[in-house]
Amino acid sequence: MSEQATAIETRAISKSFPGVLALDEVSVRIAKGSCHALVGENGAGKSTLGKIISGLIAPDKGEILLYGQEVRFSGPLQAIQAGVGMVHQELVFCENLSVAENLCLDAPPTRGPFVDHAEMLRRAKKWLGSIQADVDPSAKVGDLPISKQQLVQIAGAVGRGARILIFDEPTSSLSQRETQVLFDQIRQLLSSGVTCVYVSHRMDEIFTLCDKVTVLRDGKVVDTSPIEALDRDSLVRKMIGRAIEVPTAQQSHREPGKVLLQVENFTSAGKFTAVNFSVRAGEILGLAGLVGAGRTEIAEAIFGLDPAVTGSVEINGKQAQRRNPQTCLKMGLGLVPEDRKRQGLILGMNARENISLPTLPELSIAGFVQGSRERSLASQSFVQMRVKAPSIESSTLGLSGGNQQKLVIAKWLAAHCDILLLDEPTRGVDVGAKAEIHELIRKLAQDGKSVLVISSELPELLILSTRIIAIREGSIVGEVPAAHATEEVLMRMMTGLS
Amino acid sequence: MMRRSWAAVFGSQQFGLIVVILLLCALLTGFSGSFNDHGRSVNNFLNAGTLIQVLTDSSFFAVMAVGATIVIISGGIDLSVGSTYALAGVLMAMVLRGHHDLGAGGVLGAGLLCAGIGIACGAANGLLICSLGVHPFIITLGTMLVYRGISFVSSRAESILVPQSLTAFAKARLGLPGQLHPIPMLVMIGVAVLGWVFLTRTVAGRRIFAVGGNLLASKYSGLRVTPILIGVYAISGLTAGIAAYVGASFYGAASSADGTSYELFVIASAVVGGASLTGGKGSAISAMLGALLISLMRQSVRSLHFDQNYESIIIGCAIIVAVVLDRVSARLGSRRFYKKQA
Amino acid sequence: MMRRSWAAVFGSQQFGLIVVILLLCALLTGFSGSFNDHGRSVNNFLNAGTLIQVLTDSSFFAVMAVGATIVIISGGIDLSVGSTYALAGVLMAMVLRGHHDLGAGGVLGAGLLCAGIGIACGAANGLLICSLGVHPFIITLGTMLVYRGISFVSSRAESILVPQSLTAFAKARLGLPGQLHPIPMLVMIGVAVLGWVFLTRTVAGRRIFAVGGNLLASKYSGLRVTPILIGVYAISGLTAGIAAYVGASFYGAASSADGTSYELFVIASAVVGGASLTGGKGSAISAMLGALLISLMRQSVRSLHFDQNYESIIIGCAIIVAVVLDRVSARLGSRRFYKKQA
Amino acid sequence: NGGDTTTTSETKVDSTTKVESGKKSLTISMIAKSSTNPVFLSAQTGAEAAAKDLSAKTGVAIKIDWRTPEKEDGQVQAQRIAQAVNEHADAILLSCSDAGKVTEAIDEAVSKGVPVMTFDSDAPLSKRFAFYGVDDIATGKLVMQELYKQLDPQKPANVAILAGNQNAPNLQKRVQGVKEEAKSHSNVKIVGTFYHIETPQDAAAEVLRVMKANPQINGWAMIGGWPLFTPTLLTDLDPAKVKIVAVDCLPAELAYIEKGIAPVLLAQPTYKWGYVSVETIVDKLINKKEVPVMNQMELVRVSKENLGQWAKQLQDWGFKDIDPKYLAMSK
Ligand SMILES: Nc1ncnc2c1ncn2[C@@H]1O[C@H](COP(=O)(O)OP(=O)(O)OP(=O)(O)O)[C@@H](O)[C@H]1O
Ligand SMILES: Nc1ncnc2c1ncn2[C@@H]1O[C@H](COP(=O)(O)OP(=O)(O)OP(=O)(O)O)[C@@H](O)[C@H]1O
Ligand SMILES: [Mg+2]
Ligand SMILES: [Mg+2]
Repeated sequence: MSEQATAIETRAISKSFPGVLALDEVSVRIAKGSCHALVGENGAGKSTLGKIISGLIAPDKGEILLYGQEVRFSGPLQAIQAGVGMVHQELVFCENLSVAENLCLDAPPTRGPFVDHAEMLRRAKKWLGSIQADVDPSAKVGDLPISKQQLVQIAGAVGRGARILIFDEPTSSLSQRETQVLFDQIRQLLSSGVTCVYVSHRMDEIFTLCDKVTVLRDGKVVDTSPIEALDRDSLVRKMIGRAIEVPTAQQSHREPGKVLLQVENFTSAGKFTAVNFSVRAGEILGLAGLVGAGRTEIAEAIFGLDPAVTGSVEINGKQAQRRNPQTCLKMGLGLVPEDRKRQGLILGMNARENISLPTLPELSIAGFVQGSRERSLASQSFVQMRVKAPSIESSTLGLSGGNQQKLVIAKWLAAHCDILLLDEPTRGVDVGAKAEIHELIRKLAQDGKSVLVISSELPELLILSTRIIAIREGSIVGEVPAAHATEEVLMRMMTGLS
Repeated sequence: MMRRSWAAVFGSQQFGLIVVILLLCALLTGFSGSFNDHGRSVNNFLNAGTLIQVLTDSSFFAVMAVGATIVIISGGIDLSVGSTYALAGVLMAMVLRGHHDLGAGGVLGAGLLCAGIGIACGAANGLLICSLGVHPFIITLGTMLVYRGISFVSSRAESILVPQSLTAFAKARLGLPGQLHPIPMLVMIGVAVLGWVFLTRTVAGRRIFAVGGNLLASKYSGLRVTPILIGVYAISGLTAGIAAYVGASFYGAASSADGTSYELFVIASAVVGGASLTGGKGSAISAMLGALLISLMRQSVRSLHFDQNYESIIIGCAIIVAVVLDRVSARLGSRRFYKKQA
Repeated sequence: MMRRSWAAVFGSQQFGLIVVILLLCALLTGFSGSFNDHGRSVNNFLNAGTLIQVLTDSSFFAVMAVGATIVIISGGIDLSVGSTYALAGVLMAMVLRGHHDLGAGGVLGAGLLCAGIGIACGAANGLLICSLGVHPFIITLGTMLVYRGISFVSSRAESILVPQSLTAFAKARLGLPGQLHPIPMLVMIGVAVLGWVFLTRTVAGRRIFAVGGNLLASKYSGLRVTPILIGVYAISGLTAGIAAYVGASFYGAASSADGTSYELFVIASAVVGGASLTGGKGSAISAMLGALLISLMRQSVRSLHFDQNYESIIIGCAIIVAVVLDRVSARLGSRRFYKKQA
Repeated sequence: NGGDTTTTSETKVDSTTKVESGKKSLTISMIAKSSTNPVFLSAQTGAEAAAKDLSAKTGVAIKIDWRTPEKEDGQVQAQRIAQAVNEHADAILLSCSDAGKVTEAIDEAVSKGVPVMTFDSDAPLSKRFAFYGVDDIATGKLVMQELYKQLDPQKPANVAILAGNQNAPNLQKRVQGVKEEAKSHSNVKIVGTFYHIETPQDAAAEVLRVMKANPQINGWAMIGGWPLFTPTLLTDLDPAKVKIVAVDCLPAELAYIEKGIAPVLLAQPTYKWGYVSVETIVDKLINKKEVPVMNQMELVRVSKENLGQWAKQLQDWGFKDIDPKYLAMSK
């Protein structure tokens, strides 16, 4: 392997943003045809490095060599032309346009002076098909759930036929099946000589896919080694400077108390039908399902965001027929939404203001926000969640994806809800913080709260939940107590194969 | 195929607007009375003269509204169109001052001159917006004052007559009987159709939607945003130039007061036509229909013999009601169709 | 601590604006010449009279700009402020017609009346926007026409004198010598400071930023958007009412033409003061400074004895230059500070 | 508005008998510059009064159809002329915002048999049959002459011109008149021409602003009365230092004469714009008389001497809000 030609080399690249040194003299060398992992805590600088290589941002210092030639991209277009593609961590699309148009934005097929729509659809279909994405190319991107958007994002980067591909957490909202398809595709690309850089917080993926690993910490390269030289624990230690003990099974759960959330005969046309379940105090109920199964829709409907839903919901023992987010909050039910950018954060506001938003009335006297209480709440969340940001006054826009996710969780933990619906709570969060968040969720349950967790990562559901419900195409297809649940059992229920 | 085309009609962006316009026309036909023309009873509203008159009145607005809709799709706003209209008209009239008979070449040349001035004004807006990184509201408010000022300084508020041959062209009857002047109407339709083809069929048009939909995503996809935006404002200027050419020719003169406070109504036409001020959404044909609707409402105040003093109250309410009706009927239209399908 | 306060000054939103305003004042002092007052040479610009005059001129705008900035932060726009200004002034003057001496209670009552009319107009805007789901540009364009129409119909364009006691109040000297009238200036500062406290310190203010920053995320955070938006437009109406009260009292009359075409300049003041038309960003103090800057530019055209014919060209350019300078100096200010720190 | 619809149906019947003779009704479309300007509202009042008087006298039902655009816009006026023709008006009475823009439309109306008369602002190159009003250049000159009389001929006179909307052609002509007249007085220096938004408050603010920048100003030639509709300058200008002469004299301005800040105001008898014009149209169309093309309107010089009479006159013309103390003077 080491004899192979180098595809990308960065030499002492530095990049700083106001108040942060995101990259500090980073030098890496990525062999042609290899799959090179880039790992590190949230905010370590992985995305920044990826963006620099793909021409989205310019480094302050340092140089980039592509196949031994120094390149200096003045924009993404040149990078695309040089054969560098990137699957972005943050899904940015022209949401007003169709999937096909988004995929062909840089160079749409034309016939004469006009766009050739038929050819564009054909091309989009082909690209989506190559990763077996079940997405309608003429659908408007804005109407797609985030998981589908992620598939579109991948299809775009892969389909363009780039020779160097940077995957920045491509699977953060995909479930196992889609992930598997993606991996097959990546392996095929690798065998045809394409070079991949792979960023992920999921250790299993690194070990199944990658040849070499570079660990970043605080913008510096701390290690580059072949995968064979590492095991899970040593890699984690390199990333966060300490080991984490991973609880393999549930620890002592307290005895479930009274029912806090009861959903009966819940139906919303085209989304889900006849959903019945309840969550007791002290329980953590996991919802398993493939992408598009309708789990998000169920959670949002409970939180009063779906006007068309029928059926009954009881919160804290009280009927809640006409719900909206305000009444739900008042009754002690909160929702951590899955899309941090669109639903979770107000990017124009700083970290402190985002954290305190749902709890402002509690932090104020006579309508005036008590600055000191607000600040202490925010600082506390920062410590608890290990948010890496210059300060609680930092703009959320500049935070790394994982750190943004931590703020969303912090915001809802601060709201002290009795019932918490968590939709992909650890999407993009690093291993250390993930363990921390799991611990917090368990503690909530210990304290007699009810938690509902939606996650596309089966291992996460398995170690967290006390009970797991599987959803397929909008219906509950099975329920297993955590003690009997395995990935296999769940997968079978989720996919409907026996 | 048949079904698909019905879906296209009922579900189209234009459906709501067309319904509202037809309703208003029906109202006007019903209530404006009729007169006796050589023994035949002719409706006061529903006759070629009045209809072409209404279309002519709206045409100048409508042409600019097509430009405005393109700017709005790109996520911007252009407050300078009224002033550009004045400047293009005044400068053209001044260049032609003293010429009496232009000939076909001269008529064409005058048009190119006017359009060129419009493009220059618009491109200047675009350049300033992109190079200074200041919100288009401020830039075009500034140039609105500047262009108006330049047209005043050059003409001293005099009304400058344009050569007869231009008026002869703009008022050509093209074989229609009587005093019917279809040229402004045809220009309006032409510009709207061209704008529609440009926006929906060409690469540049789609890129404008992309930039307005999500600037960052467009940049990530390698689009060069600056030339696109400069182009967008240049097109807006161009439409103001075209409107100025037709306007000055049709009315026979240009002055620095022309187009005063048009900007808000031009933008309103585009928005009534469904353009979204947050960018990424809009249609050239709908913008034209929007302008037509606003003109029709003005006409109604007169045709229905309302008290003129209440004109601005009536029009203010009518604009709001029109937008609401448009959205409602668009929704009903598409729902009815989908119900049938199901 | 010391460092932090310097950072606050250099890094603050206001820094750039203040630099630009001071630069302009220096320019005006240097170039506007001086006159002879009882043997002492007095600078034409730098004297209490002129300074308070400039502040007075800007105060009506500035008060409304504070309201506009709040609307803009919420992601909206309010084109009806000029008409609300006219309507509140006219209705108040009509109610008070015939009264000569009001007494303190009457002066206060008149103020409450004016403010109440403003709030009603604004709340109506907010209600329409939320209930119809139509873009505020269209709704407030509609109500701009409606409110203007109502004030015209009720006053028939006559200039209606207001009772002497109101003028006596608005022109109270508060112990200052000569013809110095500080009340409008004080009202302006008061409104700006209140607006600043409201926006930065209260729960309601914070929620306005949230709604403007990301409507969807605000809904997911359990904010009730409708009452917030209605409140926002009511505040904008309130500021128009306050401005109308001070304006009509100060000038002694109200007419239905008052406030014509103020809307764009009021919005421009807010934007010059750093408000972002995409929502989520803005400051009350900066909006006031923005209005002050625009007024100063008008004053400069007079004080520097430019050819008045070029006024609109000069102001147009100056607005653009001011925004650019503001952004540049804000950036320099914060950069200089960070360099020192590093 | 049901009443209107019936009147229109009457007109229809007549339009058939039009060519014959013995018309029973006459609809005059009146298109002034701006429907929110008080001077045109008073012209409307005058026209309607004339219509009433002359209907009684001639036995023909004369109706004024008010179609004035809200804001000044020559193009809209041209459109309204065409609309009036479409809707079978019998005559058009017009004050041109932009002579160039309406000339074509006037000629077209005339060619379709609808006679046009202009008032206040003329379209001299058009086929209108008559004009009634003052000459704008002459008005400007008169303002300067009157102002000159108020100033000390021995001392330098620094005169500022207040001119409203920069883009209004008739105002530019008046400015030109003021400047031409100023040239004939060696001690008069024009400090500048100042434009403003045409509202009373903005105009008053503009005067104060200019005074601060140019404290040497001792005379204001105002070619419109805007700032005097507010009482601000009554207190904020010193009558010993500054004199004003302005065009227009509406009720709110009378105090300026009394206090001596504006010793002379040149009133346009705007009511007569409507009254006399309608008389002229009736003379031509019903009485079949020859009417002269140019009909000069005289400005009324209002000063302390005739203040009471003028106040009375305003009241007769339908103005309200006239301070009773001025009305008392007329007795
Ligand atoms: N546009 C920006 N403005 C300000 N700071 C930024 C910006 N982009 C990145 N940063 C900062 O740079 C650092 C590195 O960010 P980056 O996004 O590269 O982290 P990451 O390793 O990708 O983290 P994650 O695992 O959470 O995605 C972070 O501290 C972040 O706050
Ligand atoms: N190809 C598609 N085109 C358009 N809409 C789709 C498509 N696939 C799914 N959807 C919509 O998405 C809904 C399911 O969305 P979503 O992916 O949020 O469900 P989920 O179970 O929460 O999955 P996950 O949270 O894993 O993404 C479907 O009900 C449907 O409305
Ligand atoms: Mg990242
Ligand atoms: Mg989901």
